[in-house]
Amino acid sequence: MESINLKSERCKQCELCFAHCPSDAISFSNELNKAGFNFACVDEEKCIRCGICYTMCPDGVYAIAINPQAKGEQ
Amino acid sequence: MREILYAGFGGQGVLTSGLVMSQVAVFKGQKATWMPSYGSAMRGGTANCTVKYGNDTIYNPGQEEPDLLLAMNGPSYQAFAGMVKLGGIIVINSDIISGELDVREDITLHRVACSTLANEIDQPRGANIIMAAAVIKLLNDFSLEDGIHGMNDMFEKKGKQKFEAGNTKSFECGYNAV
Amino acid sequence: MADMIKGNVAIAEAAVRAGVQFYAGYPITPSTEIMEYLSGRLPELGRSFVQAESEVSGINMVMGAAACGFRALTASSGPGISLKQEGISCISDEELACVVINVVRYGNGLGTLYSSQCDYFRETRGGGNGDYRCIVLTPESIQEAVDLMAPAFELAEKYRIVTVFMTEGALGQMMEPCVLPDFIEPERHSWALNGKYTYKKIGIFDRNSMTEAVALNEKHALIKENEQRWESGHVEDADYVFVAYGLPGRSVKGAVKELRKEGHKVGFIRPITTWPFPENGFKEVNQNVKGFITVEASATGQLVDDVALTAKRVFRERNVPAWSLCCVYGVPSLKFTKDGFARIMNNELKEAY
Amino acid sequence: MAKERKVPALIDNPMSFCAGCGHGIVIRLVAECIEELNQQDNIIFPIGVGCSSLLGGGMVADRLHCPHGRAASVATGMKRVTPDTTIITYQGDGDAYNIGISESLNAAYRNENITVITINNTNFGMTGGQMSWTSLPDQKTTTSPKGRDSGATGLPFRFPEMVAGQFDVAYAARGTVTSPKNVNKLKKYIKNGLEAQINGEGYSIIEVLSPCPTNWGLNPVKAMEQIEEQLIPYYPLGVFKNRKEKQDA
Repeated sequence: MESINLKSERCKQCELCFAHCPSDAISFSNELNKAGFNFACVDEEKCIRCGICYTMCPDGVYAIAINPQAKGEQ
Repeated sequence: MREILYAGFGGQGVLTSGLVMSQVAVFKGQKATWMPSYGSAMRGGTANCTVKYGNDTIYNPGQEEPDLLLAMNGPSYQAFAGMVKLGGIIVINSDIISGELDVREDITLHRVACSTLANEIDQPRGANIIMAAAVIKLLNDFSLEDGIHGMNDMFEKKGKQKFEAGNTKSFECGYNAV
Repeated sequence: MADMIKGNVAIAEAAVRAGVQFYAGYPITPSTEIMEYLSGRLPELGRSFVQAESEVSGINMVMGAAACGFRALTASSGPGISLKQEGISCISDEELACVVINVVRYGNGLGTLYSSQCDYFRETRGGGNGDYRCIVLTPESIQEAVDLMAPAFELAEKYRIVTVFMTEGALGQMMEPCVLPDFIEPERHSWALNGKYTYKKIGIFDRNSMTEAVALNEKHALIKENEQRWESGHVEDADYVFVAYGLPGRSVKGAVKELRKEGHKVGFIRPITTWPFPENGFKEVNQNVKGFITVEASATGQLVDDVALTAKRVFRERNVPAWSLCCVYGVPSLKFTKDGFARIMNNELKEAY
Repeated sequence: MAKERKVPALIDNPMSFCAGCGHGIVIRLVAECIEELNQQDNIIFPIGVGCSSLLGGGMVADRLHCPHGRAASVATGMKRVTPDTTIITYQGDGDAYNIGISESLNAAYRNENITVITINNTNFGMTGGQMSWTSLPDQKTTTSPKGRDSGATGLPFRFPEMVAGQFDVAYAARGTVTSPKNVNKLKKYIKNGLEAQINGEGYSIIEVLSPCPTNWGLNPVKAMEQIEEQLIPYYPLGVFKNRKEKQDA
């Protein structure tokens, strides 16, 4: 299984991931991260692990891991 | 310490004449310096160099008061004759500097037709060596043999030993011309 | 027996023997022969030579090679060194080591081709923007020049600083015999960029200029303490002490010798480093000295400022006057120095300070 | 089947670029290529002055902050003394094409074996959006407030095409970061440029059309659209000089 992992503290809410996500899995938190942005969140049910968010993110927020254990720990 | 000023048109070989002098002195274990005029003066106008040699430290390698002036053309004579030390020597290229000259009374003037001599001995490019030899003879610090050995040593180190016979011939010619 | 050799050629060969791995530069009279010589010599030894498109580019190439930990060199003259100041300032800021040769020619702007010492202020004050200094070496002869080339790099590397090798047009163009130093094979600096991220310094952002300024001052103080070089003579009993460097410094030694013979109590200090200025040489001078006299190849008198400031530090209780004998360009003759001295003795020449 | 996607360790740090700035994407692509070519312990970045400088803060690799515009010359010095190290200049259009046009052109002219990455966002980002030589005709900037008057200030030029057309270089291309498809294509260009250097083929340049949402006064998504609509028609994407081995193939 693939997991999608986020480093939310890096998000600057540019919304490029949101604009390109093919499955409308991305939304923005009501909370602020340390930098003061409403950081991106992923709906893991809708997410198809295509990696487009990783491709379009300028700030290294996203990672896709192929690691069942890690998924289990979440 | 000796000071000699070699002056002429660029291309007449005065810088090499001076270099031969300095290298002969070094060859004989003395100290020597060679300082040229340079830059734009090298390309066209006048060229000159000051050579100093002797057994003592040479403090200032630049021109002060030459014991001897070698003037290869008229403008050089006009420009530098007045700077020569009291009782000094001037050697002129009489192929180019001809006619009446205003000569200081204390100066000994030598006329050497170096281009004519060079052609006579079939060394058309040897005029500057002829003059270098004449200067060495007049200053009387080095023998004919020292001069030839010092010169040939210099050209050999520059990889120009194939001219040795011709240079030697020119040197002997110049040495005997004064 | 050593043979006659041209200053620039001897300096270039000495640089090769000091282990210079890289040269980049742009031709300018009277330094060009250094570049011409190295264009053949370095590739022959498997080292690198680049004819850069500009002085600016040349110094930046040197910065790149120096950053990678190799001995890198450039040479130029007056206006060419002006163009290099941006790079020299940056190399100083990054604390890289390199040697910059300035074969000084006379003049402002484009200047002329005459030999001179008119770049004294620029070289001894850093030259570019900022708060840095370069170590400045000023040889009096071709022999001293070749002997100073390896130390120029050693000093640059010891302190991670730029060494300016400041010579004069006349020294670059003249010939005299010299014994060339032996070949050395320097090691690549341990702090070099090697592609493996061992050099942690970063650019202008995320840096603490306050801390760096303190460190820089400490470095400069250490250099001043340890690296002053000079030659002096007859200073212990001198009424007047001449100060001159480079070829004028050598000429002045001859004038001092003659003046001594004539009964004048004169001495000389010849700075070999003009930065750090050889203050320690002044501490050996007769406490009752009546004045210092610089002999320098500039129109305005530049060295005299450092002499006056140093005299102020060393002779705190009294003002020791300083005169400047300026010969504008070329090498001052012995007669020039002696005539100048006579004018000072006759009160015909006003002191500079 | 999804692929593992992980920001390379080389640049896995917070970077201080503005939100939606294209630099972050390009840097990640460069780092990915470096990892794939196994160069992560064999790389030096001469970095330009401008927003490109910010790369220095987040990168875990040898890098040197070059005087403004001079990265290609610094890279030359580095490459000549360490020919086996991969040298990548990272510059903006102001750095490489305005103040550094001489150094940039001359490195290409020599076919210096380095890789040049230029981020072209048609203005000077770091100093607040002044006109660049790559600003489009009529583009409003803080030094062309009424729109760029090309009659008085010149027409924007196309550097990769220029060096591809005039000089003997190994590889020249232009890409952009506006869509996943374009990002993937850009990565291929960057990889080709690096391979060209590693194989000793000579100079490679990859220009990237990149958004500057802050100084363009647009949100990041709109800024990407602006590239598609206005920049690409003037600055075509593609390869202008291909590697010899690729042509032969």
